[in-house]
Amino acid sequence: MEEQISEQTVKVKKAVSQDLLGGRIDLLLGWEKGHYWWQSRPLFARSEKDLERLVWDSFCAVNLSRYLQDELKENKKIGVLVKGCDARAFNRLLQDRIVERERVILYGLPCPGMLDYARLTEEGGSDLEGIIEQDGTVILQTKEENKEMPREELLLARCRNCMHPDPVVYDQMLFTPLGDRERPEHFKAVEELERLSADERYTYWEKELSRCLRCYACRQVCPYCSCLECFVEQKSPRWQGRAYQPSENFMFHLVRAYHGTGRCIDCGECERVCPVGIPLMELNRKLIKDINELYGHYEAGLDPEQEPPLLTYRPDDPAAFSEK
Amino acid sequence: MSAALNDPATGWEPLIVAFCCNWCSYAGGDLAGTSRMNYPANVKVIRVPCSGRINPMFILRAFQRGADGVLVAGCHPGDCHYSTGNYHSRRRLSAFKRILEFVGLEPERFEVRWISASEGDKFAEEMEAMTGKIKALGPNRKMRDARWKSKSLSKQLK
Amino acid sequence: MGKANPLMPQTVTVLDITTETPDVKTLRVAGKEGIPFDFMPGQCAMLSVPPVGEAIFSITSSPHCRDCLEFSIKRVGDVSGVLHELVSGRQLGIRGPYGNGFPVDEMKGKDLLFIGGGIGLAPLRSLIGYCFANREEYGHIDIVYGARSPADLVRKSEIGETWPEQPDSTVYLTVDAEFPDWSGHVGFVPSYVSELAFTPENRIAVTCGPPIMIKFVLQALEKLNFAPEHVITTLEMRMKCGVGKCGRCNLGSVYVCKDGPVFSLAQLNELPSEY
Amino acid sequence: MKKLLLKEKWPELWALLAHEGPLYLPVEEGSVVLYQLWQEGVKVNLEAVNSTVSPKDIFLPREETYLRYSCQGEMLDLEDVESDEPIIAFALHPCDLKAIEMIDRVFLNQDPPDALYKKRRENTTVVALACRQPDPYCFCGVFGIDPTDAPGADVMAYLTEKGLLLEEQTAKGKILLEKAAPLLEVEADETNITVDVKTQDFGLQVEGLPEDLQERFNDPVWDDLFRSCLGCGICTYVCPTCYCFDVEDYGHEEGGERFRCWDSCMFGHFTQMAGGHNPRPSRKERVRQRFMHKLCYYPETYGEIACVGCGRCLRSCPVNLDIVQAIKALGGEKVG
Repeated sequence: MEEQISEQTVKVKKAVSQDLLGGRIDLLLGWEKGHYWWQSRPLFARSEKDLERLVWDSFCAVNLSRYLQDELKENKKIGVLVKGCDARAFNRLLQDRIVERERVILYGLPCPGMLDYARLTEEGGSDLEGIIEQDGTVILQTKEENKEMPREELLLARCRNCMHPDPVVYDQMLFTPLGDRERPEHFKAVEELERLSADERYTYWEKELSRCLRCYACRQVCPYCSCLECFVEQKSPRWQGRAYQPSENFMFHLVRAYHGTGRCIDCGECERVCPVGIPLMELNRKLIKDINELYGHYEAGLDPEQEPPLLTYRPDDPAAFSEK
Repeated sequence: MSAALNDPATGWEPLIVAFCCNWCSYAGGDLAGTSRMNYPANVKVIRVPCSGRINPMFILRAFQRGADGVLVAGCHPGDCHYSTGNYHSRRRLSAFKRILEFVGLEPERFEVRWISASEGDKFAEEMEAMTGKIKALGPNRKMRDARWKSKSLSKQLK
Repeated sequence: MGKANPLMPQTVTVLDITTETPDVKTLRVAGKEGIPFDFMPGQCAMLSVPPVGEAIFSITSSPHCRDCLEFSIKRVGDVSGVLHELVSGRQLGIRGPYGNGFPVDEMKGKDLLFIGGGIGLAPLRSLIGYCFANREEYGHIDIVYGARSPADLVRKSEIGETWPEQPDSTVYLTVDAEFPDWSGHVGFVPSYVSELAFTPENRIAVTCGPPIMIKFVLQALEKLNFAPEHVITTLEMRMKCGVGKCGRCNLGSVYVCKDGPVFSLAQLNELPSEY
Repeated sequence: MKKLLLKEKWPELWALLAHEGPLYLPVEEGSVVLYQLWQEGVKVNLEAVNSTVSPKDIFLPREETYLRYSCQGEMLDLEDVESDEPIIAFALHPCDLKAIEMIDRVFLNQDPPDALYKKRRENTTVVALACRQPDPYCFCGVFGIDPTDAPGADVMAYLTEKGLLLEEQTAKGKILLEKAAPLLEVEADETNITVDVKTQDFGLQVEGLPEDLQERFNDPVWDDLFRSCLGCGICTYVCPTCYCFDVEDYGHEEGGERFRCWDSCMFGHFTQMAGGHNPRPSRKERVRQRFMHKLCYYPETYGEIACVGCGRCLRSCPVNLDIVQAIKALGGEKVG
């Protein structure tokens, strides 16, 4: 897989370099390696030299569509490498008219899921030296002996739940699509919480949210959080206080999640970036699940032409309260 | 609410905040009043132009500042003064009610009701029913800001 | 109370509030024994009205006034908004004084040129009052002051009567455009300064006003050959602590709240231009 | 003389110390380790090298109320809120203590001292824990920090196979160990408690960097370095040397409180003025401010780079725009 990945990187470079060096795009958003083998970070490539650093591997978790809102202010046309979730994020931005379709070239990358360093060290120990990937398995290289694991078990939580690994919107698909997946356990965590009593649920959330630092990484990384002024910074009325009280934690997290009703693309970036491990996707998925149950199946970001469920209605809609 | 009324030791009474649509439910409340129907004094009515005006932050703010229950009341679906406001709020508030319950709020503490301008009796009944349910549940502590102190009664009467 | 904790305010009472212009009011406040603390011209104080919060304002009155502190405040935000609504008798919180103040000692023996625009007269007024109170220490005093319109000129009685009557001093007023009730000079402050062609010899210029005005005044003074060391201005930044800790008002390693807000142009030229 | 606290007696020590006052120690919650108040049932983790968020909040809490106000008619009453509890900070690593020393310079040594911070510092007994093996993110060696020694601590602790070896370093530390005496035993074997902890250095060479940066406020490097920044506050909140704060009121016109809480220079509203002007309007200025503060402004005033190489920003930044990347981009690398 190591070889395959490198091969894939070569292919990606080839595909984008024509457009970048030929002047069809001014900027390419891709990934390059960070300090560690388990980190790949955003690359803003403008030249052949920049492109040398481009990689496409199992750690390219960062969603690059998020940068379009700002970068389109400075660049006429931008190329973006998109995984399945990044493409849905792009659709989300299109739907909110944050980006113009014709100013972006999307290079589609069917995504086998990104690996989770925390999972890798859980299995391979903290002195894990590296990994080798071979069709669907990962060999963990430790100081003593190597350990082989199914790749699927080492994915980021969000990727284990991914149903659409292939980009749903693209100008050029770079590899053979992988096909949609069934994820029967998608709502499992939500259902488990639903089975608890109201008090148990409250205790659970009060504790989980108590770790919140209010760093707003969940908001900054989110493809539906594109408001010019967030309610958090609104001054009059002042909705969000800065204290770390439970009441303020609930205000932020409930409103943040609720603003994603029918708009959350289920990419899990918020949960991935949360430095204190708050299970944000349980809130987001609860809303997805309820909207599906009440107003019909809807997956945000799949089809930008389909109206988001909270922007429309039917006269005979059901309600979650008694209408007598 | 005065501090005394809110203190369980001295005879706690629930505080219910009711956001009422100007065109139907608020008028329904008026009718209940002018028809001399009794409904509990625990309900503080806030008039809004339409149930579609309700931002979920209003509801959270009410709970933060000591509401034991929150009710949103609007025109019956199909009767919205702005034609579709309550169709939208039905979807939004349904989603919001579910997420409130998901983080542990008892279902009885947040309700939505459709009450028309002619349904003074329904207005009074709903207020009665909600007050009864909240009384049975007891004071709400969830999402309430422990730092919030009730204002003195004299200031409120101003 | 509050001695130990520099963030802890003391209370003062509003003596009165005067409306200067449509968006500027002057508050006079005092503690039980007059001014709550000693200060120098150019220093600031943090005023607070809970639950709205705190904001920093420059002290407008001159230090020789011991009865009260004055603040000329333009309505721009939450705190200034609520300060405008206060009535006399009402108490508010105050802490300070903060900042370095104007270099009144270095200015001794020099001719002084004060250039103010709009609400920028607030900190200058404290200094002008100080210089007039210590008149023999300073040379000729010129005051150039302008605003958008005659209605926007603050401290009208002082600029119109008190200051022009002081010995060896001149007041030049200007407004940005023609107005029916205005017979004085018309034009922007920077160009008026150029027109008046002040000489830099033995003269120190002190300017305060909106950032755009300051920018062009500095250019005008440069053209008139004022050395950067002899041009002084004050900066405004968002502040929370006032004592160089909360981290938001720095220009490089310099904190406007404690190392400023008064800087010479020479100093500013050495600092990052992040203001 | 070092004393040994056997592993099986650790919980007894926590209970004993917690009885004296708030006891902060590294607590594990899922994948996260935070310095939290000890209470029965928490999962203490002394093996973790660097907590997810630095323990600076023991001295500079995320939120701290310092004033209560009440208002009746025209009268405003302001009341100091003071807390005088003796605090115990347990198992802080040498790099985090070095960072506290850096915050001390701003909050204690620079006039006027910060009363809230000062009180907490004075009331706290610090037990430092020597590192045995570095985290992959650690690079404290770059800044000359010895991960097995914390001169500023009251008690120095070392993890051994049997338990914790404790050694007093100050009078405060002596008092603490006297209280713990019934649980301790004299340890004859004191060898091998400190191991040579080698952290990586990423090829960094920071000598001369602060001076070099003084001329580089307008360097083109800033035009690109900021691009991947998402504008969240993770780096500043997990960082042990960041100390910016905000002040806010909570309450209504009759009464309430004023508190200060963490704030971050990475946020747009941090420097936003009431009239709308913002001296640092975009992510570029904010990223520059953060790194210039660490690498240039702070050293200009205090003679030392404000980074201790704890690696928290390397671990937590969602896009790896951490201080190592910044130092490298600014040329702080060994030549050759």
